[in-house]
Amino acid sequence: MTTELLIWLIPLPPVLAFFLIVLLTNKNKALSHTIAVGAALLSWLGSMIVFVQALGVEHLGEHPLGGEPINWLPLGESVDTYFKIGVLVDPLSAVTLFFVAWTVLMIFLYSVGYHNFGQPVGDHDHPGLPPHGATVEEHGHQRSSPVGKHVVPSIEPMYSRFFAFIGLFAFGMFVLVLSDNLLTLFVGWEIMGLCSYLLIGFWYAKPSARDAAIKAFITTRIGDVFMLLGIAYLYSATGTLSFREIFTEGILHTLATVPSGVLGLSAAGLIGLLLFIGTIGKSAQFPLHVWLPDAMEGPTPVSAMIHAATMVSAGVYMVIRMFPLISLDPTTMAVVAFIGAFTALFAATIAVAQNDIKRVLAYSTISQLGFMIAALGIGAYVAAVFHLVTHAFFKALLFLGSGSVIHGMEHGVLHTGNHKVDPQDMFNMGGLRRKMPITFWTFLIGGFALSGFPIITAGFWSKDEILADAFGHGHTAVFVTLAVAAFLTAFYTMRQITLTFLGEARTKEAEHAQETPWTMTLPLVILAFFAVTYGWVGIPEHFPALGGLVPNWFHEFVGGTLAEHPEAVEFSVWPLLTSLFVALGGLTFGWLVYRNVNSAAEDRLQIPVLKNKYYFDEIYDRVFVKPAYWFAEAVIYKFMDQSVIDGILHIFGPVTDRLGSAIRNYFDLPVINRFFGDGSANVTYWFGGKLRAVQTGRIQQYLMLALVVFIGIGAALYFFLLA
Amino acid sequence: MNFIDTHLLSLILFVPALAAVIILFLPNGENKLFHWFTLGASLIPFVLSLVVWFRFDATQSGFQFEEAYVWYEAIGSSFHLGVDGLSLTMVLLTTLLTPLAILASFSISDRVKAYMMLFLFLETGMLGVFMALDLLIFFVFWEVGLVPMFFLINQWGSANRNYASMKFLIYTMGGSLGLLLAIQMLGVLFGHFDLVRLYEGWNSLDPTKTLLGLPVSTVKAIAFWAFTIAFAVKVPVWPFHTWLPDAHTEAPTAGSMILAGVLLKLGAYGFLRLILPLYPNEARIFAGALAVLATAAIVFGAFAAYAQTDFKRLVAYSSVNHMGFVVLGIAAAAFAAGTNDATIALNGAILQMFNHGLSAAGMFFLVGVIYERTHTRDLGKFGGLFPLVPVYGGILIFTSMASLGLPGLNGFISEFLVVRGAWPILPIYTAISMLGLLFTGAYILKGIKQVLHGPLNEHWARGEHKLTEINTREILVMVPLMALILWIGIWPAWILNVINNAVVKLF
Amino acid sequence: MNFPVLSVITFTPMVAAVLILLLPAQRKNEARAVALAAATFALILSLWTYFNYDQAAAGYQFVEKYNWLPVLGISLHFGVDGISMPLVLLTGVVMFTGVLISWGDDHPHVMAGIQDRPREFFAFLFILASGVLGVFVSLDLFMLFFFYEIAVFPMYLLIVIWGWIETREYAAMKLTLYLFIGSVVSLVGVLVMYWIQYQNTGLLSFDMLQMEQAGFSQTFQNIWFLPVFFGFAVLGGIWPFHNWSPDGHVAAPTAVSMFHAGVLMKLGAFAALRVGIMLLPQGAQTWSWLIMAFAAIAVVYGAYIAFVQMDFKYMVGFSSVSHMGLVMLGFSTLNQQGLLGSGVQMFSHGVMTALFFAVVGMIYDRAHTRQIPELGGINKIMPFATIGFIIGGLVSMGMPGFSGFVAEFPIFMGVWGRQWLVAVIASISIVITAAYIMRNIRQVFFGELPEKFEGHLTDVTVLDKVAIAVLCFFMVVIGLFPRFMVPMVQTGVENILRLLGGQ
Amino acid sequence: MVPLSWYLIFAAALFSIGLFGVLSRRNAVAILLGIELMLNSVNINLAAFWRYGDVLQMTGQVFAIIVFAVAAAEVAVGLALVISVYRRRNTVVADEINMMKW
Amino acid sequence: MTGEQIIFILTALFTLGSGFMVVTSRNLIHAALWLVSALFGVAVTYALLSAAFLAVVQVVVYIGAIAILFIFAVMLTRKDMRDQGPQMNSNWWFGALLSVLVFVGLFFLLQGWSGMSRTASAIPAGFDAISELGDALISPDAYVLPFEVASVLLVAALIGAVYVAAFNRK
Repeated sequence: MTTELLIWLIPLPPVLAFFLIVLLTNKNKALSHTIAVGAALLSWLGSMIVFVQALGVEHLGEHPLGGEPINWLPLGESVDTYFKIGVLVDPLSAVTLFFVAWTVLMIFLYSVGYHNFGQPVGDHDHPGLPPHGATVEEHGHQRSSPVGKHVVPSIEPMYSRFFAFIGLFAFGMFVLVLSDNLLTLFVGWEIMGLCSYLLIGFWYAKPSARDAAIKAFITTRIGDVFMLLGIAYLYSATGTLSFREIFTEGILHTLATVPSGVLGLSAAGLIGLLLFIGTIGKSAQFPLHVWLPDAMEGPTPVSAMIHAATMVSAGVYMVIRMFPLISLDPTTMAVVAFIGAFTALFAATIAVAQNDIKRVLAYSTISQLGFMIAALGIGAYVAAVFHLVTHAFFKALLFLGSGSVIHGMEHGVLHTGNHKVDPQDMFNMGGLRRKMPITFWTFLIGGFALSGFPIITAGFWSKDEILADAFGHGHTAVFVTLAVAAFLTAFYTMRQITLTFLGEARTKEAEHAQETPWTMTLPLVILAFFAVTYGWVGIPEHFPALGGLVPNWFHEFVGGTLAEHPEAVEFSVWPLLTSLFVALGGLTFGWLVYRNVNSAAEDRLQIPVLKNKYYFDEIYDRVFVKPAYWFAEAVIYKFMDQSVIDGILHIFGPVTDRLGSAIRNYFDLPVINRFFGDGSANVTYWFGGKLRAVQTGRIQQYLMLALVVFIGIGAALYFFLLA
Repeated sequence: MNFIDTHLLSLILFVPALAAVIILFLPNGENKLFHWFTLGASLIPFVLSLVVWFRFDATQSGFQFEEAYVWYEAIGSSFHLGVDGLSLTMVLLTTLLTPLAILASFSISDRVKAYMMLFLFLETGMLGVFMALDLLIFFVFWEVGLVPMFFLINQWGSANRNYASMKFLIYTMGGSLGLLLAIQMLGVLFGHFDLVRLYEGWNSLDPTKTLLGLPVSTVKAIAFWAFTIAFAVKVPVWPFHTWLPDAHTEAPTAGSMILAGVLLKLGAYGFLRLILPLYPNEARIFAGALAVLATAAIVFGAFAAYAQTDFKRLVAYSSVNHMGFVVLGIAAAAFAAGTNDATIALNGAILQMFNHGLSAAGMFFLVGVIYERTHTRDLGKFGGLFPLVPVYGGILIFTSMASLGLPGLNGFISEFLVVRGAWPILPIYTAISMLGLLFTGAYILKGIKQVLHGPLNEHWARGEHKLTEINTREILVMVPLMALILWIGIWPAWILNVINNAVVKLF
Repeated sequence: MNFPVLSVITFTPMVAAVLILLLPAQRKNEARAVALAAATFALILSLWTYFNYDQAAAGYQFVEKYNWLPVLGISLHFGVDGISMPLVLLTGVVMFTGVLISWGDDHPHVMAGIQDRPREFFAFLFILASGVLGVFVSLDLFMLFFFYEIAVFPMYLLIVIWGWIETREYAAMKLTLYLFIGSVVSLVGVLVMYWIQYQNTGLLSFDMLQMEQAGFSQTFQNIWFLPVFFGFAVLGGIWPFHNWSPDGHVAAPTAVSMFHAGVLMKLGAFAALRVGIMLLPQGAQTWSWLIMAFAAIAVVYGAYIAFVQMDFKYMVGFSSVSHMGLVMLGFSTLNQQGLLGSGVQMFSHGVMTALFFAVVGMIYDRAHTRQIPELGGINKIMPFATIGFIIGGLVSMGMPGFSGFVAEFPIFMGVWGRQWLVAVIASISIVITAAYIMRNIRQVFFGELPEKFEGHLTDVTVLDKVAIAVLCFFMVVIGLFPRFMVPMVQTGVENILRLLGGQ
Repeated sequence: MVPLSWYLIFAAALFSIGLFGVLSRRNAVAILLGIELMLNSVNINLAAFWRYGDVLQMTGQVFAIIVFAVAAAEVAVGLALVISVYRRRNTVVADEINMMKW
Repeated sequence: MTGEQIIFILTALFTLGSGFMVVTSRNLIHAALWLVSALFGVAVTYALLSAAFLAVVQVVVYIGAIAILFIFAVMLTRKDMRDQGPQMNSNWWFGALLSVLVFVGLFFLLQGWSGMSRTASAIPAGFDAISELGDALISPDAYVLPFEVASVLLVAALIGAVYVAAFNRK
């Protein structure tokens, strides 16, 4: 089958899995996860084939894979006004596809173990809550306990549903990566939004999870809405959304020249800005970062999925994708750079003060994304992509690792049965390196990669390249900021590692923690492999000693995406030194500080303002959420609809009533009826009454009257006629 | 057979009414019989309209399947039916939703006979509006639709039904008063009511002449507003919308389905079929005002929905919000008639009409499902029902997402097209309406959260209040809706083709 | 036309009345039977005539002419045209249904219909009927008057003897005086016309077809149109002379109310048209503005008052003031649509209001109250009557698909042709009508059934149902197929327009 | 020879006297008496006109005869009325007989 | 002054006098009797007018029947007629005035009339007034119709009188 068709098919298996599981197999756990993982495997296979073929193509940038788009929406008179959708695999999407496929597969696999497949159903497990653990009878189990009973992890009640959701999630990501136009990209984008909502709120019985889910959805949606506007603008400005057509000289030029009428930005600038706001939402950049840490309420694989592999990367991916457009307007670029750099530092500072093992990672994610954004902002296209990829690998690794840690801790918790202990609080851990070695080593690798441990880890190369670019292109401010951020990164990473794995166990739970099953450790190992090796495909030529050993394939390849190939920055020693310093310095400093801190109380960095994330949640709640609700409730509904509009309506009824009775009582009855109608009758009656007096009934009087008249008439006749 | 070929539309139109009359003579109390008979009767028009749909030649312009009979020649009105892509879509929607609504109302046990009859008459009324090519006939059916709905609300509605039904009836009639007068005026001017001929005649009036002692332009402006208000009330456009939450909330489930699914479309259809062709200039002049109202509807509708504690009311307000997009699209199209943007906007608007028909009907039905079980619509009284009714929950989330405009489902396509079409024409309003889009998410999620998520309200968990899962019949109602929602979301071309051609030909 | 169908129709009730009076008083059912037979006969004949009226030929058909008093040029000259034909049919229908309604049901505690001296009742009713028919078919002015008075006077007895005890004397006297004064006024006018015609043409004749060529001068018409028109229009309940009618409706027994509102008021309108407008066309054109003003006032005014009535029968009574206002409005336009509408409206309103009064009567006979707030939940007891009333209500609010719309729409169009402002004003009444009709339907038929009625109310009798069905039938048929009546009325309108100078 | 005028004046006088009686007597019978006088005066006129007119024309006398008849009838009925009234009301006083009053 | 004139004047005076007594005498019996005399005077006048038949009829019918009838009536009703209250009603003077006026009016009318002073022509010879009268009364080309009417009237009056006066015991 042709590559095009294959590309079309890549996203399908997960979504099919989704429907299969939802409609058919949701009762059967084994079948469900088989389908899901199988689907992920298929997609992975397809992706790899496509990837390899993509490698084979010369100048993939100029003529990407994907073939002809198909007509999707008929709009307007003729066929050429159809809205077309298609797939596109150019270097950028190829590399993205690569890491997405891998991480997704890993995560799927990992989930099996994470949700305790094969464990008995818990006694008081409740859908919408994390498994509580099941009590099982002893039989031939060596560790005998007096009771004869033994608590083991219990399986997730909504096991199948989980796989369905992540299947849909993966589908969204694949669509996003492979689509050749902004609209379908947006489709995938939003589907992921939905899945993040569903998955973050997976344990919806926890109010925190529920709120986190809504927070995530709404916050990202703010971005999406603007992005949609941007898309609409772009579409109406260029008449197309297809990347192929947008990124052509003519269109880009017009976009750059046409003014948008807003803030003196060019059309390109405004569009770029709008789209970038979408990214801010999706990739949790400042000021829309608030949702991401809360999103840790979801199961860990989800966190990995969202924060490493797919969703947040999607934000960055989109910006990178639209880079040619965004780069047209310096203002926009400046904004991007600023937001990125600021976020990187800002998030890092918060991460320092977090105790929850996952929240630390969450903030580090925000911070790392900030790196990429900043890189883009300064035009370091390749560096951004590079970091995106590497980060995806090692961050996924870290998350999964932390998940494994938590899982181990939960085992300990189950063992002691003391559910008050938070299995995610790093201060409850310690010395886990012995309990769970694999996890420890992989986590260590991931952590080093994150903090950019020189030479060996992938993170070093990518981050170093960003710094180098920032320095090389003279964006000093960005450079400095990122450097500091990088230092902090190394610092809190080491803090995390120290608190978690080194030293002695601080709680009984930590002592009873145990290594996780292979389904969880295997992914760790694989990801760890990439976390190390992937950096080597992007070593700059002029790097001392190592430069040129491996050709800088990545730069060549990805750079090919752009119309004019970005030349690598010439090597300079300062950024290198800086990155060396910040990485090693941060690590050692962190170790020095935390190796013998044993409780949150002793941690001198528990500064409220950091611990409370600069009070952003509170501020937003006061400034946006509550007023919005008040506005909706009091102003719009109660006041405007109920009082004003309905008030006006309700006037009509009484008015008609009044008017009617007024007419009846003050005109119809008195005037027409009494006065004219009865009135005339009364007059007649009165007159008759007067005449009655004549009617005495006395014959003689009648006669006299008659005579009088007769004589009168007679006399009259006599005098007037005869005389 | 030949007869059927030549009288397809009249058959579609009158089969329901005929069935209603037949029901009248069926023995009393045979509820099952009524149920199934009505269902069958309402399926016939659906099948027939499918026939029309497939026989319909989207590429050629003008009306098809035309039929004209002498009706009231004394004042130049003839019984003239016909469909183009625009009306055909609506006809299909109507004939599709009615059987579902009837299926949904199988749970009705009180005076089933009358109920079913009213329902079928209602269908005839709605279909008539969509098919009429004669202004008078249009008005006839326009009004005819009201009465059955009034009685449906007033007789089978919930607590506050008297108020709601009266409000609905009087408001709509009052609104259509202007329409009536304007139609009469047109009739007097031209001596006939035939739409197709009116399109030219009315627009070719010499604007310098005077009419009824007023300059033609003034008369046209007045007539334009007369039409607009009538349709605006029906759509409803803010600030004429307040009848809608009451009516929807009080109406029986099936009633709300039709009300939201089809009746609101009558108004929008009126805009498209009458106002844009008849009053292009006025429409262009007043498009700004219309856009303001539309935006207001979108934003305020979303806000108001967000403020609700009554599930059904929330959905009702969501209709205000969604129909706002339709009107926005129409306003945009009116403003820049003829441009490609306008075409896109109209495509969006019409598709949105159809989509909203599907999703809103679904939402109301789902609300009804849970209401029948819990006898409350107070969001505060639900909570954590997901584990109790997983299937229902899934369906609810799916439908909500459709109405939220999730890409991949139908709502997104139409909303995107509207936004896309309206942006270059009315950027400010479009931008503001995005706020509404944002709050759409907010209230939808609020609904889901209050009903499905959160700590379980033990009241429904066990005992006599134990919440039962959605049953097969109800699922059967939802399946076609969901299928269409998904289908249009993924592959909208099949319907958009028809719409697009109609729009291109028409405007 | 050898068979004198019109005179047969006209005199059937008269004969029946005599026959009934010949029956012994206590043979109630025989009296009813005879009445029913006669009514049916008349109905069938009028239907036959209706369908045999040759619309293509138009003009006056089934003409009969017998000399009556040749010296004064008075002749028994019968004939129907497109305007009067439907009214003859209407009379037949109302007579038939009226008898059915009055048959009643002497259930111990119902005593619906006419139980007290039905013999005399039917006799008077039929004299009334044949007077009405006579007016509709007469082409001779004198005969028209003759029958007119015949139609008016039994009303007094019917109301005074069988009417609502509270107000019957008052109402009966009021009604009679109003109508006689009105007729006297117009009689003067007619005699003057007679005399002027003699002066102009030198022939003494009351024949209206003759008078159409009498060549009355403009000034003469201007002067004498008002008395002639309004003299008759009083019976048509034109504002501000409408006041006898609601009181009369309320006081009259059911069947009489049906006749009264259904037919008698049409009598006034018809005579006003036939004598006032058709014989004095220029005068009509001079004064049309006045009529239009009054009619417009009546339309809105009646609706408003009906809106606030708490007495069911008053409500209906004022609604018919409003609707007759529409008829007059149509007259006042003097153009094709307007007159056409009026023609149909006369029939439509006749049937509709007859139905109203029938149902109201049925309810009153059983519940013994007409106070809307005291009623409720009737549909549980008399569903059939409920449906009937609803249909009537829809007709009266001009709901499309029913005769009311077919009638009102052209009227409004006609008004548009004349004075659009009036159309706008008058149209308010549509909404108000809808409001009170629907409100009352809701309250009376679907409200809570007061427990004092529990078990005390009985459903309407089969005969009642037949009556309701017949009435509804016409409303729906005309609504759905205007062709049933419109072309015929059209022919009559053409004739009028010709007289008006071919507008 | 007696001129006609004498008869006429005589008749007139008698008529007036009778009239006076009719107008002013209280007793019903007396009123009837007055009427008789008036009738007689009429008769005198009739006879006189016959005699002084064309004798061959008997009209005067004929009508005089008829007046006799009328008078007789009148008296019979009148007295009968008086008597029946007397029976009912126990009076024959005209003033008290006002049954004709409405 | 011929003898005839003297007789006439005496008769007239006598008649008028008794007529006056008729309308003035308090006692009804007397009044009735005075009526008889007045009627007798009239009879004489007829004789003077050479209307013999009339004179006879006057005596027979009037005096014989009518006057007696009166006397009976008076007797029947006399007991409460006996001298109670005035015989004249309250406004007898007005009656008198009116009668005078009538007389004066008549007098003047007669004055104005030409044929006042004509004198009677002689009765032709062989003229038999009575037979003529008879013929006139019964001949169809003359006055049979009024005659019959009168007779019918009489019968009717008779029956009426009987009916009215008849004693009805209730």
